[in-house]
Amino acid sequence: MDIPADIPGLYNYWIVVVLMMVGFYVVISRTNLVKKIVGLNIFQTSVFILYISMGKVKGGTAPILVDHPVTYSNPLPHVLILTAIVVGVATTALGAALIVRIKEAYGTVEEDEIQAMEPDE
Amino acid sequence: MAFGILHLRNLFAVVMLSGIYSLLSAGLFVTLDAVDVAFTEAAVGGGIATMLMLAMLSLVGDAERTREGDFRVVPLLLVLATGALLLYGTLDMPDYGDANAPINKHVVPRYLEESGKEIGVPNVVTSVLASYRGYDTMGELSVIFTAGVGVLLLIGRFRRPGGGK
Amino acid sequence: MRKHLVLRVVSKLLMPFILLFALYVQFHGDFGPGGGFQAGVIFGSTFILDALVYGVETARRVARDWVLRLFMIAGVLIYIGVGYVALFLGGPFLDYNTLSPHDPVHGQHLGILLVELGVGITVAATMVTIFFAFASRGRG
Amino acid sequence: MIAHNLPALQVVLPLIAAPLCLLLRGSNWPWAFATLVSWAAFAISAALLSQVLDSGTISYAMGGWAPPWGIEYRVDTVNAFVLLIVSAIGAVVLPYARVSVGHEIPAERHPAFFTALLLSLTGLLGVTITGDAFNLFVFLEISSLSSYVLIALGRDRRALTASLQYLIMGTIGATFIVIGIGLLYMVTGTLNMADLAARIPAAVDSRTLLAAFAFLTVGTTLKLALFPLHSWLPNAYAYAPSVVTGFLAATATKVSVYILLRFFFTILGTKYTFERLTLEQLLIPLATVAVLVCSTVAIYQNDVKRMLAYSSVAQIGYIILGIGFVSTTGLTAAIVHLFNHAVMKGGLFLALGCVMLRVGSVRLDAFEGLGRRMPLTMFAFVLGGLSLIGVPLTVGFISKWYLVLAALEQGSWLLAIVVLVGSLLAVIYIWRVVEVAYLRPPRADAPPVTEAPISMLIPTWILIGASIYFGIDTSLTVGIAQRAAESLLGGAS
Repeated sequence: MDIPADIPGLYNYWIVVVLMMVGFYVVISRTNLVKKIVGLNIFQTSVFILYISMGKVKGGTAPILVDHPVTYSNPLPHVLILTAIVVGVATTALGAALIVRIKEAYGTVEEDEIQAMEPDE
Repeated sequence: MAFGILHLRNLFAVVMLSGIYSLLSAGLFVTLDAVDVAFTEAAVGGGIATMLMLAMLSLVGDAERTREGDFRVVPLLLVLATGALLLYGTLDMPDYGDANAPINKHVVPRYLEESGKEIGVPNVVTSVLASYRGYDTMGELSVIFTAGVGVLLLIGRFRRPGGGK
Repeated sequence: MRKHLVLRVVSKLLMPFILLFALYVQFHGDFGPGGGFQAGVIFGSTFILDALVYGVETARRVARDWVLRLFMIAGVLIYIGVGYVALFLGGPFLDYNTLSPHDPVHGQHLGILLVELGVGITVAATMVTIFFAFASRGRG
Repeated sequence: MIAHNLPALQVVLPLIAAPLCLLLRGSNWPWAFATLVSWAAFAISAALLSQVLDSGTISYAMGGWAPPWGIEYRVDTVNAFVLLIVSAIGAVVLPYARVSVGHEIPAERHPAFFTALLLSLTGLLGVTITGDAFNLFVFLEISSLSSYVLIALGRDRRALTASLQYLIMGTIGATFIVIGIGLLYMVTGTLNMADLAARIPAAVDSRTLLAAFAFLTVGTTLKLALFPLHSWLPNAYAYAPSVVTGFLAATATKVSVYILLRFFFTILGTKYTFERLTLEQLLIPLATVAVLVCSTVAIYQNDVKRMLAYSSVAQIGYIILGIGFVSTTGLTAAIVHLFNHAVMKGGLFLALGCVMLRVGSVRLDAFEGLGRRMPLTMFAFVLGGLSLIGVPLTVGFISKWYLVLAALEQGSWLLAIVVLVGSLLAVIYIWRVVEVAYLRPPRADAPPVTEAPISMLIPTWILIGASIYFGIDTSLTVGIAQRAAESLLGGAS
């Protein structure tokens, strides 16, 4: 495998990385639990874009077979991401349910306020 | 878009923006030839997830408390380190769209060439999803089922046993 | 929402079409984009729309809790069941070729169809269940 | 036919049982059904282990598609042993669950509770048995999602925040693992583990591989709560229902350790992980700090469940230390400690569950005078504690013995001393409980307390008994661990 001489060939990945890091930052820096979940969503969606970018083939078309030979993009990442999207929404649903319960129990969804209410052992 | 989420305090707007973010990425998926994924992302990320978040917001209120000194150094450094690592990793990645990248050379050709004969379904994504890697999809379904059971356990309504059907 | 006549009429008109589209997506997944998962989401969204327009309690009368739970379970059982059937027919788990011993391609078709059906059913039921759980919370 | 399909049945039996369990009514039926299934899973894993020991690695192609196109289940000595640990703990914990869950969870939620427990078992077994990197992620999520739910069901409201914190950390960990798997896929074009292992040597110079490696490392260490990333674990274990703590403490982190072993040794290979990147130079210091710091923190806890949770983080330190030695002895110590820690910690948490049932609290002052009033429970706790310390004739001693041997093999006196200091710290925190339970009289106003019911005592004593038995007769566990260690080191080239 050669080291690519043309950096522009990678720009797509770089954008993804930036998006991913914004999501990640939201997750670990915010104290509002709702925002944390949203950040998690962005983080995951960006990972999806990373996977799908991998599978793109220049000049390719969607991997639905037709009679005349053409180039297809790689279907395997698509399959993986379909699965991952579902996993992501499942996690979101659970997180949201937990937040609702937390709000009911504490009256707030701010992490630091909750911590102030529960003096640690 | 994503930066907006970082700064907005109104959670309603944040959730809407993240929904739009999902829809935009769905558009991106179409340009990347991943029509199936785009369809799902639009329906799930833009639709269901947003709706769930809104339903949740209606229960927990939508204002994030403003606070001074919002800028945090440690998480930022952590994020920058992770990002730098990923960028470093991208340096040896095959070029975007390169048909000769290992991922397009090893396992996948069999799917593209044989699935027409072995499975007879034109949409390769469907045949990989439901047959070659059908077991993954079963796991995925179980994840959804787990989430359903979990949400029921956490916030669902249960009738007392003996209280009829 | 009782006052919004336009909303009620429009949603009533839309619902059959959404359902129809869901079915199309469900069974057309072999040829174009789509499949059980997407169809399930769309199918589920009809009920969610119903709940949004007419209120959750009305929608819950249409889709009873225990019916939803039953469907949630049924979908998973269909998928895993196909796997077990393949097992009993002598193949490895989930081997659709065994479903139709003389014509493997036909077996594959059948397997994919059933499996996608299972996915669709569970996804739709789960989505609606989750939404109802959220929407009814705080209303007693 | 059944013998042939054991690898699939190991996972799909509890998987199909989960939705069926939700159909059952009342609380005794779901419990009985789940218990039966867990015993069946245990029988299957025992059969698998003996098959593997007799005839070597088993490969099973899901859907009849040959790997790397389809998903493969691959059972070798290492994961057969982990499967046995997980299913054995499941089989012991479930009988215990009837009374304990009846006490801690509202009755109308029992079917769903046992469904979630079965799903968690399925997920853990699925992660362990699979030979496909992405399939691993899917089953990891089944087990994680169900454990978030199970933890949140604790009666204290802090269980909710603990669960959400675990959810966020766990999802970050899982997403990191997905990124890592994606990058591996990018470099090699395959997701099958054996195929990956064969194709990675061609790409060792790739910077993408390095990034993949880093993400996998961070992701798995988050999941297994290695020292700086352990913050979710103590709360999660402390506030979860007793049964859940017993089950997860004994299994979940063990499976994460297995993921680490699988990625480092089988997929990336010892040459890459340890010779080229010298990961041990990172693992050993972290493990040392984990042992020392978390054992010390454990001493200052007033909630005994939390104390044991911190002790778990320290024990994970021992396991990682064993891995860090990258020698047969070190790995043997790590793998045998997977088993040993599972039985003793499981036993200890179950004993705490008995106290919770009768006294209603596991804070330290609730233990006053319990030595007389719940003699069997407390005696089990003492034996488990001795094992945690590493007293001879217990399993804890065996693990530490091999760890010290491995340290000395490499001429590292310092690390051998760390292991001993860790034991001394364990003496202190166990003694605090013993002192309160045996030497202090019960408070005058304390309500009368009786011994825990027999259905909870028996599982507790099975685990505690195992931690004594396998401390005396080590041929089985150490033998298997040694073979597993050799296969990990030998299989990677």
